[in-house]
Amino acid sequence: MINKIVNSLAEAVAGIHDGATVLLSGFGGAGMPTELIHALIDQGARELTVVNNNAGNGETGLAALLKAGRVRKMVCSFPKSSNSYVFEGLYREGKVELECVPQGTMAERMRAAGAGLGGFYTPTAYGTQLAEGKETREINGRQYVFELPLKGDFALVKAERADRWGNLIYRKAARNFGPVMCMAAATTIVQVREIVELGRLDPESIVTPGIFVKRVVGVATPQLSS
Amino acid sequence: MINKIVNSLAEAVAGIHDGATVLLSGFGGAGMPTELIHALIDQGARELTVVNNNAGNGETGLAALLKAGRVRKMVCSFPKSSNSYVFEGLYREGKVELECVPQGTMAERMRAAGAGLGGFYTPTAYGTQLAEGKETREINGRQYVFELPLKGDFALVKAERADRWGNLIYRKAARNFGPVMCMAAATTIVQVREIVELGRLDPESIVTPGIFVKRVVGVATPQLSS
Amino acid sequence: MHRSLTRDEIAKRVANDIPDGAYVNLGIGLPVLVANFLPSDREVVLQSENGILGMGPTPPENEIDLELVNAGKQPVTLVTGGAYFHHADSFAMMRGGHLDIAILGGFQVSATGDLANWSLGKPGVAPAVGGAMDLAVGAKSLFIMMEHNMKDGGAKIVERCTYPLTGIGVVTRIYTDIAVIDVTPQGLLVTDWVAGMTRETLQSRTQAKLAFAASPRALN
Amino acid sequence: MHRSLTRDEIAKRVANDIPDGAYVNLGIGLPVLVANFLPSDREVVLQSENGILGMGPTPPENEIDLELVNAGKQPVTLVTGGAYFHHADSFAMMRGGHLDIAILGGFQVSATGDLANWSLGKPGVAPAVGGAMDLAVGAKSLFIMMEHNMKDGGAKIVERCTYPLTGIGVVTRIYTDIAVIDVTPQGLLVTDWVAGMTRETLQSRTQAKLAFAASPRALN
Repeated sequence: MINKIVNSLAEAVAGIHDGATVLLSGFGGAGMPTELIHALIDQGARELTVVNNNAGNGETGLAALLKAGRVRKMVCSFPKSSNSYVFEGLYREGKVELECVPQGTMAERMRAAGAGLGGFYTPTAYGTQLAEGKETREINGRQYVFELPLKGDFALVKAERADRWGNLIYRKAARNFGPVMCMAAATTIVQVREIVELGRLDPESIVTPGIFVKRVVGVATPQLSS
Repeated sequence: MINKIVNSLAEAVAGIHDGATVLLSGFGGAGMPTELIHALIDQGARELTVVNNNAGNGETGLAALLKAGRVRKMVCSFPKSSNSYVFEGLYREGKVELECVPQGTMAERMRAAGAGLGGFYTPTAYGTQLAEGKETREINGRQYVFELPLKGDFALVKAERADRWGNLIYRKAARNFGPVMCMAAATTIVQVREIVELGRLDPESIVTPGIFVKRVVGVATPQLSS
Repeated sequence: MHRSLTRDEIAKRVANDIPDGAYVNLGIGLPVLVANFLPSDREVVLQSENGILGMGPTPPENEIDLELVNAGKQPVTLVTGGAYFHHADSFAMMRGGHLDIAILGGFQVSATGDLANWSLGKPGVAPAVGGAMDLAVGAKSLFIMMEHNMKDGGAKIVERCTYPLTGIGVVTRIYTDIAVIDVTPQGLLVTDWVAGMTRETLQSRTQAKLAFAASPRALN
Repeated sequence: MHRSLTRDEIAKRVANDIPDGAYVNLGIGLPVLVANFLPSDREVVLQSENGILGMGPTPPENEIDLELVNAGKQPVTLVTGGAYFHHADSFAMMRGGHLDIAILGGFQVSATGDLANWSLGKPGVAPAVGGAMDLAVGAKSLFIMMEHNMKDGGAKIVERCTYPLTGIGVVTRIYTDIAVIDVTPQGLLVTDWVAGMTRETLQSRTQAKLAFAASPRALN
């Protein structure tokens, strides 16, 4: 019998190794897996490469992971927010590396990883600083930049509802990076507000089929962090 | 006011020009836009390049379009079926050209067109006849084939339900190529079993947002062809 | 003497140029104001990069949902007919040319439509681009809304951008507090300007060379 | 003397090798039979290339739905927990290494795991590949089910394929009517064979060189 439900956050994040690449869903606060991130802090993995659209805010969630000194490198499109002082401080002191990737390229690189592609050409960032040193190519008269897949060892994702097969639905704009990150990681770990019986999710409306999910943990009243 | 609903099949297929590339949804019979194809036959466009997973069956739908001599070239993954004699006869006589594309590469090439990518590397077909003459590249120790986007001038798609903005949902495995074809064509034309009031489709469950759709026509009891 | 448009007046003018049925993405900052001035007899569908098509106005305080925010992470709503989707689909929509118009703020626009709007190139500051480069290359038309000049009076419409680029040759039209300028293959063409301004004054406030439409419209 | 397994017996053996919880794609032809023999105490999730995860058995005649078909366009059902998705997502699933096992028929398999199963290379016949090449490169394990020999007795397990290739070095294991053979970096390794067959007979029916496990299991 397939049962991806685990009983604790600790069990959910077990096995995340030092040096792992960890994809974190969320756009600002919407879709941030706060409890999984805090469990990861307790779990203790170090030297992480973390992929998230932003670079934390305040001192909970991703900012707490950064503050705890667990992150060697951030991959994000917009490491600025109203209170991103934890990241900014570490960045100024040279304690965390940053790879700034245009947001659509970041999403597409993860999709490419999930879809088994070797790379792709995008027009985004051609001729800009963010494409410096990258291979370019003219295709049908337009200039493109070559981008490689961005694969995670783990993904920590927040969704709304799951069943024991790991089928997921999301809620409103909290969907954002969740579905591509589920595809792009070797081990995808999901926190959901509600776990439902198999068959309760409409097969026409499942956004992430269970094949992309390894572990599910219920967090009924998640905390907001961004 | 946005109103993409047109009142007749003739209006739906108006403007398809000779020499156009036309994407046809469907996998066998499931998702085939039979009535739109028959309207295209009546409309009269010639020298078409048609993209469909298969190459018609019996003498209705795509087979009828082929039989009417309107197709210069088929792009498909599997131009064989129990009764694909119309295509086979034309192919033997050299009256229709065939580009055989692995099914996943075909879907991905259309997605790339819809997503504005210049091309991508896929491991599929590396070292086979279907990659002969194509650029290859080793990426992280694996061999890939370079593929270009596949863009349609028009897509004829069958879906289940639409609203006046062109938001779509599909039904069961009739979804197949519909969503990627909607993205990949300059003008996407959709036949649906049912047209509903704006707001009746669940925003969490819309599969194709209306931005990818130009015209919608209702066909309450579609005919099966494949 | 001439007067300059307020930020709201620029937004209103841009809003008036958006046709019924257009799919539009409004960037963070000045462009967001455009939503307040869309004529009520037009249906304009707003896209938000974080997976929303059919974005509606700010909700009342008691209806705020932190899982329904815009690109600037501010609470918004969904209009009737709207839809949610994931990030890869959202940027496919942007990059794939499906948006009719993207409207962004700008630091500089060049005579050939290059845009600089994401970085001042200050050393030591972490680069942060968000979705700006994807929008710049993707939309069918790219409108830039900005003050015509920097606070110190320096030109923002220039022969060549000196700030780090967002995209090359991507700008369609520039809306400022004193003029509307089309980027054409022949260069920059002023189509509208505020009453009472001379060509010389407008050119003097613009580093790039301007051409003028035969009969420029009044901007107000 | 030895006997050969029937098609159903091959399918039953393959089914027994599929672990609980596996995500599996069954190719057209012989592999489809595997679905009939999956042990009832295991949950195995079947994927169909046309956008189904959790494909169930053929429905009774009065419940046939022509919008719910498998890769061979035959009517199927959806099991509890199943989901529908579009073609790009379906092939992302296949190509991206998310399937545990793909099971395909074969014309030829080489000593190094090359597969030929889509074309006999006859001139004048339209090429038709379907999803075979995507499955061949994508799944974590690729099982080939086929008769050990051609009808005329010719070998199908060969040093090098002579038919057009489906994929290079892609096959994990071969199931035939007389043996189960692993493709290993050292070459082909027989792990199971039918009782009463000698190594010499098995080798004589196989063009590629075979090695034998220390104690091969009985295949029945």
